[in-house]
Amino acid sequence: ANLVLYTSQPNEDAQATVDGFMAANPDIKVDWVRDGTPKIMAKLMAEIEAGNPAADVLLIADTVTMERMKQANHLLAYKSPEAANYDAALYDAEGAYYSTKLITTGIMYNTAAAMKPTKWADLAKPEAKGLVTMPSPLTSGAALIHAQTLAGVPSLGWDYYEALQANGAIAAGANGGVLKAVASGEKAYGMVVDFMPIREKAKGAPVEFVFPEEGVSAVTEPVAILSSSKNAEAAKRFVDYVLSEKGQEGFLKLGYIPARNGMPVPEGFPARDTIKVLPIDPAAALKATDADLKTFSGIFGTN
Amino acid sequence: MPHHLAKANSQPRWLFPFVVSFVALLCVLPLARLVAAGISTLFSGRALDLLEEPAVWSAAVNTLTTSFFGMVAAVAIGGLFALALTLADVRGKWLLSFLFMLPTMIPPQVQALAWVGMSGPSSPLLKALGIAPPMGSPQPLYSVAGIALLYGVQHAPLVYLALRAGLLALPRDGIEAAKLAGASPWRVLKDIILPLSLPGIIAGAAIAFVSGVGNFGIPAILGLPAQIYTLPTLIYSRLASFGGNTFGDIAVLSAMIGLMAVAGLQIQERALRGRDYRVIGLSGASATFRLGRWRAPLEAFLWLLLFIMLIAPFFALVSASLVPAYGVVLSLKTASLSAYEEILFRQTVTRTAFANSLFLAGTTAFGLLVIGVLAGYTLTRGTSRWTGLLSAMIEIPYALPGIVISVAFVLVFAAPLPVLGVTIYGTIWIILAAYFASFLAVGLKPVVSALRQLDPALEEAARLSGASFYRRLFDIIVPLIAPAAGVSVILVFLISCNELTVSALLWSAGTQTLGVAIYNLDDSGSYDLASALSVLVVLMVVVLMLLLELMAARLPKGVVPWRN
Amino acid sequence: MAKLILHKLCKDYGTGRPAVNDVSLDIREGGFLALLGPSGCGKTTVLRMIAGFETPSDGSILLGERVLADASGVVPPEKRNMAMVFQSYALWPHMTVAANVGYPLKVRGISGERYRAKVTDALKTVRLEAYAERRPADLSGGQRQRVALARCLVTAPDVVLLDEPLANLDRHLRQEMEETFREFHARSGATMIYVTHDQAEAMALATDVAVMSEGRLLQVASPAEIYARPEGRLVGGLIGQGVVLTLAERGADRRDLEWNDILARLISGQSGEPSMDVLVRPQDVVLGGDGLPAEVVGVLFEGERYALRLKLGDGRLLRAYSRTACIEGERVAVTITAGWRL
Amino acid sequence: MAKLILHKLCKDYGTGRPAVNDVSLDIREGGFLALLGPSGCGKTTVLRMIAGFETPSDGSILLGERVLADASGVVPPEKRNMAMVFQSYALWPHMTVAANVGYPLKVRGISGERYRAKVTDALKTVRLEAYAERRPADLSGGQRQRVALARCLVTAPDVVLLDEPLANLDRHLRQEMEETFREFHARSGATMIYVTHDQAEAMALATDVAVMSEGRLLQVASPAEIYARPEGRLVGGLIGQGVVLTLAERGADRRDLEWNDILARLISGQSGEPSMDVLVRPQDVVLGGDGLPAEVVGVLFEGERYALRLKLGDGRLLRAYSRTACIEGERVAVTITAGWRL
Ligand SMILES: Nc1ncnc2c1ncn2[C@@H]1O[C@H](COP(=O)(O)OP(=O)(O)OP(=O)(O)O)[C@@H](O)[C@H]1O
Ligand SMILES: Nc1ncnc2c1ncn2[C@@H]1O[C@H](COP(=O)(O)OP(=O)(O)OP(=O)(O)O)[C@@H](O)[C@H]1O
Ligand SMILES: [Mg+2]
Ligand SMILES: [Mg+2]
Repeated sequence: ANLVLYTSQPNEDAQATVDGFMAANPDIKVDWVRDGTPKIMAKLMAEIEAGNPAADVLLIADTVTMERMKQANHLLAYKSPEAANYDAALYDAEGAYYSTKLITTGIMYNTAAAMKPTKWADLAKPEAKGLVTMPSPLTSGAALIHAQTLAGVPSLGWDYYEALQANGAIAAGANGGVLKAVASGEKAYGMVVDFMPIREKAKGAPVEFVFPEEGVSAVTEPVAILSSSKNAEAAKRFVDYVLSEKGQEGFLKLGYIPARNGMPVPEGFPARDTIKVLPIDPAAALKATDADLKTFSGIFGTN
Repeated sequence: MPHHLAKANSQPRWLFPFVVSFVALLCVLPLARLVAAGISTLFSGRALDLLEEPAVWSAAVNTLTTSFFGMVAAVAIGGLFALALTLADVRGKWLLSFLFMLPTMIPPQVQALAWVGMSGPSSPLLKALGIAPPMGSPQPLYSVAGIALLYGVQHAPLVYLALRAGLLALPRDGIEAAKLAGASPWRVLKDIILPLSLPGIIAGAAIAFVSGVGNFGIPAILGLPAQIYTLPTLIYSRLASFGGNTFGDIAVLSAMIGLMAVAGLQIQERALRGRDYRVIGLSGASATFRLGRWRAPLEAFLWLLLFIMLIAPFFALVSASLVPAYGVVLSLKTASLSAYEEILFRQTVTRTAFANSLFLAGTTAFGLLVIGVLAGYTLTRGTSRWTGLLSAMIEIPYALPGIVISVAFVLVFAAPLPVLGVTIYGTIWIILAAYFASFLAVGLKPVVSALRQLDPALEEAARLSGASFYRRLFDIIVPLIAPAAGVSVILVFLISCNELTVSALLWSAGTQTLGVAIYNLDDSGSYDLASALSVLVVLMVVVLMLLLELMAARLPKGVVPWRN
Repeated sequence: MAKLILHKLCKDYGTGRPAVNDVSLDIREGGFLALLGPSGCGKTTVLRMIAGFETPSDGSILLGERVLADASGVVPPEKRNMAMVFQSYALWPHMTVAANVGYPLKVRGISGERYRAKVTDALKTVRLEAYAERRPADLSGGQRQRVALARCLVTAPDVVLLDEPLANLDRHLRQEMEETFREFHARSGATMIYVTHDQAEAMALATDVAVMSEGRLLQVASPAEIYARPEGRLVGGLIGQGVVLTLAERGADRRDLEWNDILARLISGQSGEPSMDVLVRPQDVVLGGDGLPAEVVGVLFEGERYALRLKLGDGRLLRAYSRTACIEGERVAVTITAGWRL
Repeated sequence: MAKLILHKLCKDYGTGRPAVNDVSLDIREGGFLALLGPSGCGKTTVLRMIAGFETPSDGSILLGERVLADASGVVPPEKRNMAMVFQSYALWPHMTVAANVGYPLKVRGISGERYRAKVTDALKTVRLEAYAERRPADLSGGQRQRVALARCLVTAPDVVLLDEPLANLDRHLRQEMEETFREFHARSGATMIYVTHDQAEAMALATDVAVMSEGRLLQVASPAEIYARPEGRLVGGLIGQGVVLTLAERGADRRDLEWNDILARLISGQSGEPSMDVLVRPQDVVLGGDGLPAEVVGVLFEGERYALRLKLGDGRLLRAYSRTACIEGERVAVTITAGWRL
């Protein structure tokens, strides 16, 4: 049977990744299914519940979700030889999942906006009153990790979110919605994942992206093998491939920051070492998820 | 020959069991499986916890209010169009009713975005008029009223279609008798036309209400910024944080939606109970009202509505497909057709998606016509006490958000089928099955209301002519309810053609649908491609409708809803 | 073809009053039964039970040996080989006139030349050849009724049910159609049941006449018999245009009364005496000569003659015919040549 | 109330043959016009134009000074204050019988006690008090027709249009309803137009009778006049049950012919001679005595009498009545007491 990949990467990216892998491993055929993280997870969980999961490999947004899968024993521990080239914080010590790239969340703004923000705190200033939008952690995995990350920064914390709320910021939908709101000029500022505004800017959209001074949060699009996989060997080769230099170059070409050490950054990004990535512990984050969501909802009045 | 004796039932013996098992297999079984999956939650304290969450209740209340007022708006708009285009001497009926089909074809999220764009700070229209609100000003559409309004816009064509068939069956002489009794056109409308077309109005209202209950795209875009959750968006956000309780949670939330649907059905039954709509001695002639000096204003109003509902969002869609990136102002310089090029010639998925969706929509539409006629016949002519339960079972899947249906279908069909040993999971057939379950209610409603209006003597005459059940079904019943059957086919086709949430979880490599393709493009930031594909879908529907127009002469009278 | 037997037939629509109540009736093979009765007495309901559209609440229907309906079940209408003209016509609005008429043939698998010939024939009998391609909605009331007629007679049914099939036709067509029924009946030997309000029609066509009232069957007899010897006040009042006089019984032993019998009882009635009902038909009330004096209280021109209402000295009303005009208030002398004790 | 004038009225449904063709007719204030004619001749169409449901293709309709319809436009039906019994009844299936009947009152703003009283009254006249809460679908054909009647008579319309209002009623109800019409007419003074196939009904009720055929108006006259002096073959054949004999003209100058005139022409007809049409009604054909020999070729029992068809020696057919039964094939002698030259 073909190797089945469930991924939340955008279409073209998923196709490129699969194409790259198949070129490197002509004996393996890959079927892939692409959808937003919540949907792909719903599908997978339903399959697991029905006792017949179709996926072999997962390549989805964040480590917190992977951690949850791991704790439910759905993931296969595999020690990839490529792990050596990665920062230990970027993969699970038991080998259940490996980060493949860095997708940071920073600030985008419409070029027509009066203020040019440089740090997170700027969004709480009076100039930005009523002009800020951000994705909701309830809809977007990246947004949840972002909130959990900023909440852990002493200078920001949940107080920062309270200040934003008081300043008329809204939290809704996913990153795409933020991009549209800012690009169309409905809002001036948004918290958003890096690659979207950078790509759009290149296409001529009136937007800018900044990596705020305090640092950015990152999701790392980890890859993992399902413990139920009947294609474990091929799956392992897939994991090795995405972690390999070749695979990482592929991500680079698509406009993502590779997770592997010693790789360059894509065009439009500042140098890798100038980007300050704020740390997060997946296991702790997972444990705190419910409480954090409650806190967030408490502040923004969502549920 | 005493063995010939049967109960005086006018239907073959297999019919009721067939309908019941169809409904049981496709509607009841998946939902039961979902409940079973969440059963531990249901019986642990978790269900109670869930019901104690104020968020759940406010979502339930929001769902009810938005769907209710959305239904009111849809009935108002759709009813106005149906009355004006079937009964009044409005000019340009053909074009008006042709175009009025199309708003359903614009995906809800696109419709919502277009409206936000139209009325927000970046609105080209408002900018041109110099009354665009400043950046960051509150968006009035981000409210319960806004959601309800868009439900109204999105679902008005459904009401129009459901009502139209009923209006066509109105007895002309009944209207004439009322006129001669001295009733002004307004009173005739109120006392005769509306009550007589009540089955159609209620069918349309029910479709509109239930569509609102299950809608995800509009509250996602208009509700979330204002922290207004409805049950579908709540379910969706629960799915986002997938945990051990998720199935239980969505089972509980789905049950709430199911209860709403059943309650709606009860109200509907109550409204229709004890009344008789059988048109005695159906004449086949239809009535018209001369509007006189009201005609021009009414026409202008209809066109204005159509402009707001269809033309403006469609232009938003077209312009989004022509600019290279979101937020770029469309001008001759920035416009490019590269998105179409990409979609048509480079993306192979487009072709697959068109083929899949056409296959799915066509098969569902015609399959459900057959089943809808059979089930409708059972429900209206049958004497069984179980018909009420049966129609509730049919109603619920349509009311549930597509994602719940698809989770339920994955639960049932992910494992190989017993006995056969093959699995339909991962093939197009599972999507088809889910469509059958989801849209049965839509296909059924117009047919049921048409059957309610039918004079039973017409069928009796056929029976006495010796026509067996199948004969009279084909020769008498189906042609007589042809307008409703046409409506049913077109409704189901339109809805399943750009359906998203059911197929979202059920598709796999090679079985993408148009809805999935558009969503995926949009979700991954290629708005231009998504818009281009949406435009192409609308154009495809227009082409299909024109083809239908060409065949219209060979179809029974009234089947094609934009012809009079 | 066989005898059609209704046995203790009842039908209750659940309105409290049964629409048909304990009707037992044998219609002999190839019989032509006219069913008479006031509006709402259950005639249509009886036909509908025979056709199989309604299940009897009680009783049974047999066609020869074959049970069509009883407590255990019913034969569905499509298996009964009957034909019917519906009171509301029940034409199919989506079919042309020709297709309406030809449908029973089509169902029986007749097609091609034979089909066309039969349809044309049927349309010719009802004088609608020119309307074959019209839709029912574009026809006049009488034309619709004729289409229903043609559809009913196009096949060879065992039983033909006619529910006021000529109500909307003019006299000429009516006569023609009566002729058609007679021929059809003679040719096909079908059992025919004919509901009508027109007694002349019923008498002229039927071999048997049944009279119903309020769901019950009152009398079944041949036309001449039922006209000459009606049983009971109800039938007597219903058949013909007569009036019913209440006269002293006083040992009358014959049912046929003559002028002397009547006269004797007319002039010397005492209250308290046992009385009897006597039916007097207008054609038996002769004006002129030396009869009883009476006053003309109503005159209706009927074309052929005048229908008079007369008041006798003691206030009793009579009906009579006159070839010449009378004026209201005129005084005349009347003789009653015959009466029938009910 | 005022005179109703139809002026050169035409209606073409686009079928090639006009349904109504150049009909001009004055109906005097408070007149009661019976409209007779074969099925499909355009009677309903005339009523529908008067009511305002159809726009005349040509011609105009006036009520007194008021133009109801002409080339420039039409007054909508709701402004005409007319009432109609539809041939198809046109009851509203979603309303009860009482609500159907009361609707014209409701529209006129009558409510409360007065409404109830009027509705109950109207239902009583048609003998449907007990059915007030039923739906039309649960009524018999005749009951439906009576609801339509009650609805028509419940208000005080200027013009009442009746399209075969009694076709489905039995003789007794019919007579009662005729009485009701007469009363209503006398009380309200409304102009009434009455379409019927029953000539006795038409003659008994109407002050004027109009005869139509194939869309054209053939003759308008009082009932007695039109019966006694019909104009032309068509009217002659339509009114009454007579037969039309073609006799040699041979210098006949009077239109009333007697036995001698007829006899002379009956026995010595030569082909080639100019001929005339003579209407002979069955009541003028007397059996017995020393008349011409004839053979009985048809006998129909009609209850009151037998309707005979007779064949004269030269093959001509006659109709006659007989109080006693005859047998087919019997030879009789006939005298024709009167004939009318058409
Ligand atoms: N809507 C229509 N379209 C075309 N032809 C019609 C229409 N309505 C009636 N006709 C034709 O017009 C002629 C007159 O019809 P109308 O209904 O006036 O007849 P009528 O005198 O009332 O007959 P009847 O006694 O049978 O009711 C008929 O030949 C009929 O076929
Ligand atoms: N569907 C029904 N539900 C309830 N009552 C009914 C129904 N159909 C008929 N009836 C009642 O049953 C009685 C008999 O009706 P039926 O139609 O048999 O009368 P009928 O003799 O045909 O009268 P008509 O001469 O007026 O057509 C009537 O009183 C009628 O009101
Ligand atoms: Mg009847
Ligand atoms: Mg007519």
